[in-house]
Parts: sequence; structure tokens; C-alpha cells
Amino acid sequence: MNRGFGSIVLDTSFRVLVPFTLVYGIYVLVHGEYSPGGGFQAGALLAVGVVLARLVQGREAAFNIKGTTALIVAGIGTFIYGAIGFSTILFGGKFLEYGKLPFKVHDPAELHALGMLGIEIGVTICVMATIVGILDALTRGEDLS
Amino acid sequence: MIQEFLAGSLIYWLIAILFLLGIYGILDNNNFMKKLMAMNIMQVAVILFFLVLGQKSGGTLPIMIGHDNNVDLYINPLPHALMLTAIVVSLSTTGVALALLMRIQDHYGEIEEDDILRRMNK
Amino acid sequence: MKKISLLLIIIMAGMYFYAAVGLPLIGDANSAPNTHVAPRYIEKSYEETASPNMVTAVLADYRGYDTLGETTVIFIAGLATFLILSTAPSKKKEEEGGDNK
Amino acid sequence: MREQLPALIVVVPLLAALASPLVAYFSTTLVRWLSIAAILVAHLSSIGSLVHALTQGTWHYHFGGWAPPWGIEYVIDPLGGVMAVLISFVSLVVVVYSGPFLKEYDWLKKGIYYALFTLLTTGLLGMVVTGDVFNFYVFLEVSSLTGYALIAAGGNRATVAAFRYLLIGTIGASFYLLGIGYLYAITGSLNMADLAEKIPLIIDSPVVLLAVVMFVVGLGTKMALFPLHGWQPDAYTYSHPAAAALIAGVMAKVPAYAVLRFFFFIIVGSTGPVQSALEVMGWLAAAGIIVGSIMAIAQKDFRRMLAYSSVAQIGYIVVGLAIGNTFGLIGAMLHFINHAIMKSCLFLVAGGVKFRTGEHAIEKYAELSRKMPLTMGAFLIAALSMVGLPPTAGFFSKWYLVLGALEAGKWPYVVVIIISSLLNAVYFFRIIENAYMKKASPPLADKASSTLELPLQMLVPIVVLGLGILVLGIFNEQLVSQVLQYAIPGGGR
Repeated sequence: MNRGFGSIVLDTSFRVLVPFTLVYGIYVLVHGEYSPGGGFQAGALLAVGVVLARLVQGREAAFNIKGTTALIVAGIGTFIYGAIGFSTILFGGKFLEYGKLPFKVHDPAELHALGMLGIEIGVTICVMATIVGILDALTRGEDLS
Repeated sequence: MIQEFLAGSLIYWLIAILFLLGIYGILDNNNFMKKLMAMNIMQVAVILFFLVLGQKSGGTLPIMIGHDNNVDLYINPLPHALMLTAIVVSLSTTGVALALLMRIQDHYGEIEEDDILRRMNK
Repeated sequence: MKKISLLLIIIMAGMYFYAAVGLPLIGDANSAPNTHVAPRYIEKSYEETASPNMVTAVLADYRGYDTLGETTVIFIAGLATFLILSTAPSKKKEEEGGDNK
Repeated sequence: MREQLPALIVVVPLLAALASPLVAYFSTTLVRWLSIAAILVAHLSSIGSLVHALTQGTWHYHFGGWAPPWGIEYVIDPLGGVMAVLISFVSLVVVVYSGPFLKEYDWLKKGIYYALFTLLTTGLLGMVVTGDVFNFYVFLEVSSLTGYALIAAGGNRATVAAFRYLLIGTIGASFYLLGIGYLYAITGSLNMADLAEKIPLIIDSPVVLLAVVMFVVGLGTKMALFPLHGWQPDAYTYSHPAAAALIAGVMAKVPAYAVLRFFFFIIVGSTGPVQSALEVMGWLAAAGIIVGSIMAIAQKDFRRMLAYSSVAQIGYIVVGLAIGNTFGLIGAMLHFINHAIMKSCLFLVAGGVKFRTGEHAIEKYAELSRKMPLTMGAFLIAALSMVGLPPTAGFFSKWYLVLGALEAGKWPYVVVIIISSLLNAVYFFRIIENAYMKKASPPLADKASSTLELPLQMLVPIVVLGLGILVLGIFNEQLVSQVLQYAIPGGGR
């Protein structure tokens, strides 16, 4: 797992596939309000990009996230979610009351949509980083042998 | 009568059988990996049960078509939202269990419950 | 032991079959779950949250606090996997279970 | 900020835990203080909420501003408030204590440990203050998953124990989830207050009967009620020594709290399945008290003995619930508090002895009273309290239980409680005898380098909990009349 399965076919198809996967992940994230989708699915898709890089190019892949970094990033992702909830307390509402977010919009309902987008971004980051982190932890054992 | 049963409540019996199969699998198997798979079957049964509760004949996906918010048009979105949570929980549990199994396999060289317990309490 | 667990399972199966008569029929539009709380989500969610996807509205807004817990569960899975797999001096031979007695 | 207190109980430790890996990357000292501060904030918030609930009535907090049953609400009534104060207090003590065990960890493992520990506290606190049955499930899983991880961190045998606990715990959680599914199917609601209004109308439905059975099995598994306790001794014995006190002391209490909440506040009705369910649970618990005590006598390992004794002690709480009158419920509530403090204190002592001498076996406790006088003093108080001698807290919960059983005319419970006290005396005096009278034949291994018997971070928590048992015993009268009598069903203001 640390060396990757690189070969010319894999490398080429990897180069074609990964940008689409990442863009599709972001599409699923921002489109979650209008169609089936949302943070969890988007996170899994984004993680696929990183996991593919690991599988094809090995641990030295150009875009790779180290396991420990992934864990910290996962914490930050969930923290974004909690922080959005906590910020509404500071602006005078209840926890997670998106209606109190300090943005100018013409319809108060849109504040809710903005808040949802914010927390979905947090969820995406957490899911992506956790999947990468778990992969890293599971394959680390192979270093020892 | 029988038709109503088949269309209306048979699914509850099937879900109960699936759930109990999962539990029997956990109790009966000796191999930790098989137990884990049985655990997943059990969790799927619970998820199915909730999704069945959200069903409504004539209803469609709970995504608004135009601005039509007629209640009869859409199925109940609440169980779907709840089960997204339950699915994620079941996934996390499985992940942690697999990590534990890797440790057990590393240390004991096997994942048969009898043997491991005997060696543990020696 | 196997016979006892089988017996218990059969008893429980009987209880599930018995209780199934009290549950709403599948697809019944007048059942309690379809009439008590859910109609408000269908009728008001667009007006209140500007999201046409009701599942997302319920998941992220009405019951957003559950989803915070759910995201935390994923994070915990990551932490737990790391802690479990990194405590392992996995290939080091040590006496059986001698670490914690 | 004052009106936000119920949310702060859970949200502050949650946010602190999420930031822990990042903070640990910069400073491992800071992450320790962050966890302590977060749990302290949770403790102060829960005290504030409890005071508010006692003086001005039950406190409702609506998340996101959505009114129940559409949104999630937190409900702080005296019962939930007392549990929140108890959990955050024990957690605060244990987090201070766990420092020296982590000396050899690198920054990452320290960060992960503190994150998991704080999340365990978060999960337990979230379960006791929530007013929504599905939210309860989410926090049940948060606390369970962290529990599995902290148990597995204890070494190689611990992974097997944790895996078996994971399987059985997931069965329990699935039963619980299916139970709320059945209630949802016939009421359409997930809010506890809403359910409490709707269920009495349909109490005779077979669906409610099945839901009650599933709550008994699910919650019974989670709290290690007698025939379902198979996972528990291994899990408690091998768990991470620093976190064992929280896991053993508090984790099993919260499902027992849930039984109280569900069977006395939500599924109420003079007829119907609840009475028979409580009756069955009472008999099982009585059997568990005897079996657990006898098994405890047979153990050679101190922590394993304590684990079996937990099976018996959970039995007292369930017996109190099964008695069901005012005295019985007060006895059960008192035992929630007393047993959490006593068992945590004993596990802290076990960890301390392990830290000093590296031993858990009971026979190695010889002569310890001279080497570790304060630790063994705390142990002595806790042991006397477990047996139930008058000045200590343990006496009063048993006293109320016996009073309740006599009033309800349930003689067998009285006999069981008395027999079990004798058995408790047998296995605790064995250790007291070892520690205070015997001479160690080969001199004890001594790992300590300083002049103190233990590092100060460990000694202070042990002494605090030991004194806490005495204080609880002395001010028991005030505790019951000022707080607990409002916490039991029918006593709310």
C-alpha cells in the first residue's frame, strides 16, 4: 500500500478520473439542498480522490493527506459545525438558530439555507478527513513488517 | 383479508425475522468476523423498519416539485433523516470493530472466540 | 446454550408477529407518523428554510443538533481507529496478554 | 448567557473535544487544561441548571428555536439536573487524575485520549438532559463508541473485551432504537413530553407491550442487568486504567436513569405492561445481587472483583425502581449518587495501587496501609460504604431501600439486601485484612520516586472522593429533603 500500484494505464486514467471526482464531490455538496445529496456523500466523494491517489501513486503521492493531519482536519471540520451553532448563541439566538446569523438577505429563510450550507461544509471536511485518516491507520501496519 | 395482510403487514414479519436472524447470528457464530456481519444485518433490519414507517401510498420523494406543498404528495421525510443518522452510526461502529479485529488478529493470530477466550483466561 | 438462545429467539419472534397487528399498514396516509409531526415539515420547510429538499431541511435544520452528534460519531470513529491501531506494538512478541495483569 | 446554560452543559465539552487534536499538536499541557476547563464549565452549568430547576421549575431549551415536537429540546428537571451534576463531577475528578498515566504518550495519543474522554462525558451528559428519544440514541452511541475505544486502549486483552462489548452493546442500542421505532409507529412523535401525553391513551396496545420489552432488553444490556451482564467484568477489568473510574462508575448508571425516565415519566399508566416489566426486572436484579456478590468473592484480581460487585450494585438501583414507592425511588436515586462516587473512588484506588506497585492481585495488597496511608484510608471509607456501615453514604441508600420494601410488603427484597451486605463484608474485609494486618512476604516492588505516596494529581482526586462519601453520608438528610424528593416522579415543583 505504501508503494502504490502505479503503471502507465493507471497513472493516465488516474489523471483523468480524479478532477471529475473532486468536482462532482463539490457539486453534490452545494446541491444538497435541491436534490439528494449533502455533506456525508460529498465527503465520501472527495475522499475517493485522495484514496485513489494513495492507491495509484503510493504514500509519496503529490496530493496526499498524512494520517495525523487528517485527524486534526476532521476535528476542525466538526468544529466548524459546532462553531456555527455557537455563533448563533453569541448573536442572541438559541444553539443552531440560523435565523440569527449576521448576514444581509431579503428573506429570513435564506439565512437558514446559508447556515445549512455552512454546516454541510463542516460535515464534508470531517467525513473526507476521517476516511483518509482511517485508511492511513489501517495501512500503517504494513510499515512494520 | 389475506391480500391486506400481504400488502400491509407482512413486511413487519419479514423485518422481525431479519432482525432476529442478525441476533441469532451474533449469539451462534464462533467467528468474530461472522458476528460482525450478523450485527450489520441486524442494524439494516432496524433501518428498514423506520423507512417502512415513512412510506405513504401515492407519495413521491420528499423533494419539492415547483411550489406544491400538498401533504399527500410527498412521503414522510422524518424517518429518512433519522435513518441517515443511524446509517452513519452503524458505519462508524463497523469501522471501530474492524480496527479491533485487526488488533486481535495481530496479537492472537486468529479470530475464533472460543480459542481466544481460553487463551485469555489461562 | 444454543438451544436456549434459539428458544429465546422463537419467543421473541412470536412477540413481534403478535405486535405487528397493532402497527399501521404500510403506505397508510392516515397513520400516526404521517399525520402527527411530519406534515409541518412538508408544508412549511420551503417557507422556513428555503430548501426544497425536505430531508436536508429536517436533517440540517429542524433536527440539526442530531446531525452534530452524528458528525461527532464519525470523528470518534476516526479517533478510535487511530488509538486502537497505534497502541499496537503489533509485531513485537510479548507474553500472552501480559500487559495488563 | 444565562438562558443558554442547558446547551452549554453539552456544547462546551463537545467543542473542546473537537479542538483537542489541534491543540495537542501545539501543546500537550494546554490540551489537558482545556479538557479540565471544559468539564468544569459543564459542571458549573449543570449546577446552575439544577438550581434553576429546583427554584423555578422545569427548564426547557429549544435547539434552533424550533418548538417541540418538531425540533429537539433539552429538559432540565430535578432528576436530569442531579444526574448531570453527578456525571460532570465524577468526570472532573477523573480527568484530573488521569494525567500521570499518560506520561509516556506522544502528543497525538494525548490529544486523542483527552478528546475521547471529554466526548465520553459529553455523551453521558447529553443522555441525561435530553428531552428527545432519538437524540438520546445519538448520544448513547457517542458515549458507547468512546467507551469501546477507551476500553480497547488498555492493552491486548482489552481489545477482545472491547470487541465483545461492542457486539453486545450494539445489540442493546439496536433494541432501544427499534423500541422507539415502535413508539413512533403508533404515536408519530419522538418528543418525550409529547409521548407521555399520547401513550396513556393506548397503553393496552400490543405495540406498547413490545416497546417496553425492547427497552428492558436494550437498556438492561447496556447497564449489565443480571443475565445480560456477560460483557461487563472483562470490559471493566481491562479498560484503560485512567478512564476506568468513569467507565465503571458512571456509564452503567445512565441506562438505569433511562429506565427511570421511561417507565415512570413517559410510559405511565396504572394498568399495562410497565408494572409487570418492573416486577420482572426487580426479580432479575435480586438474583443479580446475590450472584454478583458471590462471584465477587471468588475473584483474585481487585478490579475484576469490583466489576462483579457492580453487577450487584446496579441490582440495588433496579430493586429500588421495582419497589416503586417514594422510599424505594429515593433509595434508588441515592444509590445512583452513592454508588457512582464509591465505585469511582475504588477504581481510582485500584489505579493508584497499580501505578505505585504495578499489581492488581488482591494478595499483593499486603502492608499497603503503611506505604499508602491516604489511598488506603479512602479505600477503607469506600469499602465500609459498600458494606453499608452507618456514618458512610452507602448505609442510607440501603436504609431507604429496606424502608421502601417493608412499606410495599416485599419481604424477599429485604432478605436479599441483608444477605448481600454480609457478602459485601466478606469480600471487602479480605482486602482490608490484607492491607492493614498482613505482612508482605517478599517486600513490595516500589515504582515511586517522590516522597509522596502518589503524584499529587492522583492523590487529590482519591482523597476528594473518599471525603465525598463521608460528606454525602453526613448531609444525606439535607440532600433528600432539598433535592431528591423533587426529583422522583410526582414530586416535581
